[in-house]
Order: sequence, then structure tokens, then C-alpha cells
Amino acid sequence: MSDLYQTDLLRMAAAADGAGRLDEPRVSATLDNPLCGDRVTMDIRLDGDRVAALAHETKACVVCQAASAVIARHAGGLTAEALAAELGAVDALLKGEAAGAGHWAELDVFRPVARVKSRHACVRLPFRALEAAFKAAKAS
Amino acid sequence: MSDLYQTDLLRMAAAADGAGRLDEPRVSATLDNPLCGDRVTMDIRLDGDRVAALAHETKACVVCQAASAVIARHAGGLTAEALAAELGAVDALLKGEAAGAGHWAELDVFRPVARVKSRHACVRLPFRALEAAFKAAKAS
Amino acid sequence: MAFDVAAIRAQFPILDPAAHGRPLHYLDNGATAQMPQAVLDAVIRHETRHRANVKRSVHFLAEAATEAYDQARDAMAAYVNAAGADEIVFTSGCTAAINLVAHSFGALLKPGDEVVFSTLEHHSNIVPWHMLAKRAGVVVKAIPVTAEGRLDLAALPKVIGPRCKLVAVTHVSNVTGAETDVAALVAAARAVGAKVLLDGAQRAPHGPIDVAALGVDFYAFSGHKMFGPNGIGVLWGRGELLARMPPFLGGGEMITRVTLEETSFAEPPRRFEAGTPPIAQAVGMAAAARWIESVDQEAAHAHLQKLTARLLDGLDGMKKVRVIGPTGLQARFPVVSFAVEGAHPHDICQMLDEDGVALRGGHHCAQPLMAAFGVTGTTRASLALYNDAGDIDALLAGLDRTIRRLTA
Amino acid sequence: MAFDVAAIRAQFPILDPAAHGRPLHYLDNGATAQMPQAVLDAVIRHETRHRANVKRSVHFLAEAATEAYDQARDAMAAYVNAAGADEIVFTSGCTAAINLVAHSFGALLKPGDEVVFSTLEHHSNIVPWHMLAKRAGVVVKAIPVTAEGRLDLAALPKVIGPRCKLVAVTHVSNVTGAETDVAALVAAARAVGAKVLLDGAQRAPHGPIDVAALGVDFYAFSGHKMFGPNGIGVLWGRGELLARMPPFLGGGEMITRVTLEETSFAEPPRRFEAGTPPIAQAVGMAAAARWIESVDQEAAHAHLQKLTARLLDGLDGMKKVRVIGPTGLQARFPVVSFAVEGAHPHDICQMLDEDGVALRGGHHCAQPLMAAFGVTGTTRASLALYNDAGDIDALLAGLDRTIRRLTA
Ligand SMILES: Cc1ncc(COP(=O)(O)O)c(C=O)c1O
Ligand SMILES: Cc1ncc(COP(=O)(O)O)c(C=O)c1O
Repeated sequence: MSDLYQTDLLRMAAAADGAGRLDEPRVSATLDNPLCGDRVTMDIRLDGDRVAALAHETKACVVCQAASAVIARHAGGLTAEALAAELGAVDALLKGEAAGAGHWAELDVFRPVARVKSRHACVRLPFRALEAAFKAAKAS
Repeated sequence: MSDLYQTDLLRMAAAADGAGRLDEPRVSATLDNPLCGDRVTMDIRLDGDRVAALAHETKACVVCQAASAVIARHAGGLTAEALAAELGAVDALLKGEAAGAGHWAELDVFRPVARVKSRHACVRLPFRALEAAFKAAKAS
Repeated sequence: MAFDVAAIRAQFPILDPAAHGRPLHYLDNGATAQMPQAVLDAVIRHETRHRANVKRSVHFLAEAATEAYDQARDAMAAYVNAAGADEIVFTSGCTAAINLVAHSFGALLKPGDEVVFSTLEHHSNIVPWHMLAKRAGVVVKAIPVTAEGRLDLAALPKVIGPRCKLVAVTHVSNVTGAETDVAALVAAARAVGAKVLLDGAQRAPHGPIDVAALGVDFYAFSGHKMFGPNGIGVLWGRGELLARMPPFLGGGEMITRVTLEETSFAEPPRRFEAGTPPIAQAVGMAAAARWIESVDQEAAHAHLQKLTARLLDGLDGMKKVRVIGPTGLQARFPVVSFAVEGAHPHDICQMLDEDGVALRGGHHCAQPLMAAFGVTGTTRASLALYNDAGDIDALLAGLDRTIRRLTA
Repeated sequence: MAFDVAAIRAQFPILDPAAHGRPLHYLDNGATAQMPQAVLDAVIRHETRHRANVKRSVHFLAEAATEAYDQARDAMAAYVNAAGADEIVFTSGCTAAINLVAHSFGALLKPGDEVVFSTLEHHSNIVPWHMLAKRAGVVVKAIPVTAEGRLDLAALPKVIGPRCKLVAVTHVSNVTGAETDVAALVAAARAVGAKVLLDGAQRAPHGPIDVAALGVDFYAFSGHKMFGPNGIGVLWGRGELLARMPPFLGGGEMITRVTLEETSFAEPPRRFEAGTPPIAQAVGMAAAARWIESVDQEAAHAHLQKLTARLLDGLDGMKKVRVIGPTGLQARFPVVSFAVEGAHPHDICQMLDEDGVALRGGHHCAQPLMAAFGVTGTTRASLALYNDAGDIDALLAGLDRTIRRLTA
């Protein structure tokens, strides 16, 4: 399973794009991974239905950190629909299928996680936290 | 296990000594065998601490019926202490041990039940019901 | 193609004629069915190759154990035709599954709300409701039975009233073998907005179940009665209903976060599976489901119908014997109870045991039904697909002898 | 005589070097311990020779199954030194056992009564009390921990007050390995008339227990952590206490009589064992207890102390590693947790899995303890008597490599 911890993934986690908190005004969502206690908080500020600013606090493993970093890289202008499509691509990868064209190239680093079911939730947690933040924004 | 249903046991059950109910005044106790739903009711009338009259309703298997019948045969003048000693002898028999001297000779028919643990309760139920009747008498 | 009962029997080590040094005609399948080698092998394989706790660790054994447990859930979802694996809650048995509903669904009820069961029920589907009644002021009512030992459908409108929130009834009676007319029951329940729970303990061994077609809300059954291990059962629940129910047992695996002051709970099915689940048992139960599915269902059904007819015919010819329950083959499963005038079920069973015929005598954990029939117990033969004509004939011959001896 | 760990290992099929095509250093015994052939054989023998339901039927298989189940109860009574077999309640696991107490003993409590647990507890010994608090207005309090991960005994007088009815604490921590000073706890509880429950999940694998000497009232543990099957656990309870408690689950086997309107309940332990119990699992758990008893206890203890020392020494030499819990051998069992600066437990476990080292990372179902230590999780090695120096060395070597890689 060494390929799970390929250099690209470790670098992405270390880069920690978007780490931190946003100032108010912001909408936030915090999600736990109940099995390991990991926790991701996503802060966003929206411009219409698009992300204008995003920051995250990711107290988690490198796999989850890398996922948060990937999201942060692509956050500008992101919509809830586009996020859902990316999560769909992630889920395809985790099933060992092709992600389909047009998705974030960095998602590829998560391909080796497919074999390790217990870690799927680590990749998905930041996506789900951002999903929750979008929902919270809509509700408010 | 044919020896369990020896002729003596079947005869004793069929004889059904003491079957029926006593008229008032009486003390009664009803006990269930929760595993088969069998039910024994013991009615007694006491003279001091001794049984003056006894009757029983035994809705149960022949093993249990035989036990009720044996008790009924020896009921006259029986005390709670003497009953406890007989139950002790029964328990010894059911453990495959000797009953000891001086006990009701008829108890011997229950010796083959020792091997069949699930039926031990059938032998004991009438004894325990009579025990409960003695207790009820004391309490009243 | 003829049903090859010998080939089936050969898969059950305990039925090996040499196993006990005496004959065995095992007709107590309603209590516990025997286990085929395939199920035993699945359990052994799991314990010797994939044993670990699930969902908690990331090493390769834990991955394998988790995968096995997830696949078991998938297999059980397929067996009952659930909308998804998340509708399958593993419990320690059918009794535990019904208790789960009594607590978790029961927590949604108010004093004066009604739960309807029936006179036909196993104690497992009565006592939890009595306890709920005491705990929460819920009122219990019972659907009466007909002289044939079936639900008295004519009574439904009277029993299932506007305050009824749940109708909890057996799918197949463990005493009479009668199959419940589920459609009529569901219609009556739906008319007042009540949910329906089926106790499938006696139905589950007889092939896949279609909860979607049945149109019910909960379905409970045990592994050990369907050729699987002890200590495992399934509660199937409609997804949206499970989602509304609070948890029952508290512990590991069913939480999202715990502090010293409070706990927040996970989604179903995890919410209802506190602590280390019965992993090897789930693997075994799934193997049992697959084993049942591997048998030709129609042929098995025909085989059991034939044996049931042979048994009913034989009993019909015996004086002093009264069948308790349906005497025909319509809407019934191969469970046959009877009472013998002047002979107690335990004595009958004990004497038949001498011939190696394993029956069950007593109240079958269905005392209200016994009361309805005016008996304290019955003698019951319950068949599984490994039974053959020899088993039935041994029963009939032994019974004849026994009756003559006991009622001489 | 030297402890022959190779001979012990040879009894565990899953540890066979050829079993997985890769090395296995199984150090996740705190989650689930592996099963020796003797236990597996006992289960197989039961399923293929004595399988039947218990207490319900009188045929020879049912007699054999009932005898096996009764003997299993006797064996567990001996294992904990109970006053009698009737004090042993078989449950589906440690979690279920604690939930039983939370419901049945909990039913005797009044609003405002207090239950005390500790910050050290596994969620299984926290969540049931949270749920009881919500259900019945009982107040929960927690004994804090020391920096070493032990109960802070100095706090006992403050936490265990006059309204305290139950002190429910772990016997051995599943995170730190710390052994509870039971005498101090019992004294504090007795001073206010409270009962004491010990969660023995992590203690039970390490040899017989003496509840009489401990002076507690309840003791709960699981089969799968003591080399036995899944889906089985034991609640030992003091006889006079069990006798006063109402039942928890309702169903077959736990009643004296059921009518449509009400139920009356059997004596303990039957009152607490609704439905078909985990029979084969009880047989397996008893076989596991006997297997443990067959090992030289002192030698096993010395062996595990030596391995624990080797592990603690190795960790002590590593920069960035902090042991969470006692760093000495005094009053501790072979469970060792540690945190690595800059590396997440799951990443550590995943990388060590490449070397076949099976650890557990995460919160270990002890989130309040994690919060007390200011971490979200730890990496844990938990040892069983089949572990050897090779296992420890593989862990230490792999950890060294992993840390260099993850914190470069
Ligand atoms: C200290 C402690 N208590 C309770 C439990 C719960 O045991 P189980 O999951 O077998 O019910 C565990 C095991 O995870 C434990 O370590
Ligand atoms: C109809 C019915 N319901 C429920 C049960 C209870 O099943 P278990 O004892 O496996 O929990 C049984 C079995 O005895 C049964 O026959």
C-alpha cells in the first residue's frame, strides 16, 4: 500500500492550501468522522451561489488533509452542483472506476485509497463538510 | 429411557392419589413450570403445623402427576420440615446419588429421571408447590 | 427434476447416521435448524483467516473482517429484498430485533397509543409490548384466532382502531404453521396509518422474502432457525422509519461524538448496532442465506408439502389425536402441532426420543394461543428441507406406540 | 520453566506464517483477540454433535445442548469466582451487559440519583449512562484522570456523593492499560451505599478474576477479547442484586407465565436471557476460559511484562513519541498508547500495516479521554500472550521508518 502514501499526496497534505478560518461573515459546517474522531470545519463566504472565499480546519490524517487541500485549490467560483460532481468523481475512483473527464486532476492521488475501504471516509469527509456548508448557506 | 416410564410410575400417575380440590377453609399455592406451562395447585388444611388434609390439581406430565400422587399418599401429618427432607432426598436421587435411609420408598421411581435434566423440574414442581402452600399458611 | 433429499442430508454433519450411535429424526427445526457444512466452513474460514474487529482498525485483517461484515449485510439485504443494505440491522436474534423496535419505535409513541399483536404470537412478540405498555402507557390489543389457528381477519376492524400505531404479527405461526394473510393486515393497518412488523422467525428458513412486495415496515428473524449460527438475527426496517428512531443500546460504533456530558448518534444501521457486532455470526447467517438460495425453491417447497401431507394424513388416521391448526396444505408451512387426549406432550416427546424422533412439546412460548385452544401444550413436528419420508414414518409409528402406552 | 511462546502461537491458525502470504504481527488484541484451535474445536463439535435449542425440548440433542450451555455457565462462574452459576447472565457482549445494568438496575433509580463513571471509560460505559440520564433524570458524573491516565483517586470524595447509587468504572483502561485501584473505589462507593460495576473487557483475557475479592457488584466482559467467539459476553451480578432487578429484554425463556394482558417473570439468570441465547458462543467462551486457565498464569504474566517493557523502552528512545498512560510496569496491563507529533494515528497504522504490524489508531471509543489528553486519537499496541519479541521489534522498526516518512 505504499502507493497510497505517494509523494504527491504527502506534498498536497503538507501544502495545506486553504488551512485556517475565515473572518465573519461566513457560513460554517463541521463534520466528524465517527470512527476516528477526525474533524473537518469548512468556512465559506458566497457570492451568489459561488464560493468567494474558503478556509478549512482539518484535524485529520494526511489523506483527509490532502482532500481538503485539493478542494481549497479549486474553491474559487465553486458551486454546490460542481462540488457534487467532484464528489461523484471521487466516489467513482473509490469504487475503482474511472472518474470521467473534466474533473480535478489532483483527485488522481486518491485512486490507491480504493483498495482500503476503511479510509474512503477520510477522502470524503472534506467534500461532505463543504456540502454541509453549502446547505447551511442556503438555509440561512 | 424406557425405564423412565416404568410401570410403577405410570401406575402411580394413573392412581392420582389426592387429585381434586379441598373445600374451604384451606391454604393454596399454585406453581408453574415456565418451560412447559405445567401447573400444580396444592390445597392443604393444617392441624397445628401438620397436614390434616391435602388435595392437588396437577395439569402436567405423568412424571409430575406421579410426584403429586406420592406426596398425597404421605400427606397425613406431614410437616414443612419433613417435606424439605423429602425434597432433599429427591434432589439427591436426581443427582444420581443415594436418597439416604428413611425416605418415602416410592421416590425410587424417579431415579431414572436423573439422566434427563430437562425433566427434573417435573418431579420437583409438586414438592415446591406444597412448600409454597406451607409458607402461605405460615404467613396467614 | 426430483428433489435429491439424500444429497441435501449429506451436507449436514449432525445428520450423519454414525454421529450419535442411534437414529436421529430431527423434527424440531422450528426451535433450531441444523447447520450445513457450507455455513460451518464460512465461519471457520472467517475465524481462522479474517478475524478482527470491524470498522475500528486499518490493518489488513480488520479490512478483511469489515469487508466480510459488509458483504454479510448485503447478502441479508438481498435475501429480504431491502431497498438497501442500510436497512439491515444485525441483532443478536429475532427476540432482540423485536425488543429493539419496542424500545426505539416505542419511544416515538404516546400514552394511549395502541400496539396490536395477536393471540398467535410467540412470547417474543408479546412480552416486549407488555413491557412497553408498562413503561410508556401504550395500550396493547390482540387479534383473536379462528378455530383453525389463523388470524381472525373479521376482527381486524374492531381491533385495529384510530389510535393504533403498530401492528406486530407473526408471518408464520410457530405452533400451527399458518401463514398470515399479510395483504389484509397491511390494508387494515394502513387504513389507520399504523406501521406493520412481521415476526419472520418461522418464515425465514423457507426461502427469500420480499419485504417490498409484502408492504410491511419491519421484519425480524433469527440466524439459528435458518441453518445459520446462534447469537445473530436481522431487523429489517424501512429506511425512513429507522432514520426517525432513537437508538436502543448505547456503546461503541453507534455514536458520532461522545463527551462527558452527552452523546450524538450515528445514522442507521450503525445507530442500532452498539458495541462489537456478532461478526462471524453475520458471516455465517449470510452463508446460510446463500445456501438456502442455492436450493431449487420450487422443488424444496414441493418436497415439504408432500411430507406435510404425509404427516397430516397419518395423524388424521389416529384416534385421540387432534391437530391444532390448519389441517390442509393451503397457506401453511411445514409446522404441525397436535394434542393427544390423555397424554402430555412432554411424555410423548420423551418416549419418541427413544426412537430418535426429536419433537418439541410444551407451550412453544405461545401460552395465549394454548389458552385459546384450551390446552397447556401441544406436541409439534417442524420440518426442514433435509427431512424425508423416513422421518415422518418414524414419527407416526412411534406416536402410535406411545399413545397406546400412555393412554392404556 | 520458560514460557514457550512458540508452542502457544502454534495453537492459533491465523498466526500461521503461511496463512496470509505476508507477515502478521497482531498487536490489536484490545479490539479482538485471536481464537485458538481448542476454542474453534469446541464450537465445531457443538454445532456438529450437540446443536439444538436449550431448555425447550426433551430430545437427546436438546438435552446435550442444554447440558453444554449449563456447563458453560458453570465455567464462567468459576472463571470469575461467582458465588454460583445463577449469578452469570450470558449477553451478546460487554456492551449489552452494561446496557442491561443501565436498564434493569437503572429502573430502580430515581430522578436526581447519581451514576459515576470516569473520563477513562470506553463509550460502552458512558453512552448507556447518558441514555439513562435522559430517560430517567439520573445525574451522571465523571471521575477525572491523572496525567498518567489513571483514575484520580484524590477526586473520589468530591465526585462520589450521598446521592450516588452506582460507580461504573473500567477495570483496565483500553487506552492506557492502567489497572484501576478497585479497593479505593469500592471503599468510596460503600461509604455512600453505592454499588460498583467493573467493565472487565480488557482485564478478562489476562486470567481468572475474583469478583469476591474485588468486592464489586457487577462485572461485564466480552468473549471475543478473551480468545472466544463474537456475539457473547457475560454479566456477573451479585445474586441478591439481580433478584431485585426487573428484566430488560422480553421474550421466550424469561417468563413464568404470559397471558394476553400481562407477563410474569422468571428468576435470574433466566429473567435476563430473553429468546434463544448464544449457545454455541457460550460453549466457545467457556472453552476460551478453560484455555486461558490451562496456561501458566505467572509465566504468561512475566512474558507480557517483559514484552511491555521492551515496547516502552523502544518508544522512550524515539523523539516525537509521547506515551499516553503509565510509562512503568506497575499496575498496568499490556496495552500501550502513544501519540506522535505531526503524524496521525491512522496514517501510522496504515504504513505499519505494510510491515504486517496490526495496530489500532483513533479514539478507541474513548473520546472523553482523548479530550483530556488534548489529542483526537492515539496509536495503540495491545498484546496477548501469543505475542513475542519479534512482534515488538517489527513495531518499533516500522514506527521509526514511518515517523521519518510522515514528519519529514
Ligand atoms: C474497556 C472496554 N469496555 C467495553 C468494550 C466493549 O466491548 P464489546 O464491543 O465487545 O461490547 C471494550 C471493547 O471495545 C473495551 O475495551
Ligand atoms: C415465531 C417466533 N418468533 C420469535 C422467536 C424467537 O426467536 P429467538 O429465540 O431466536 O430470538 C421464535 C423462536 O423461538 C419464533 O418461533
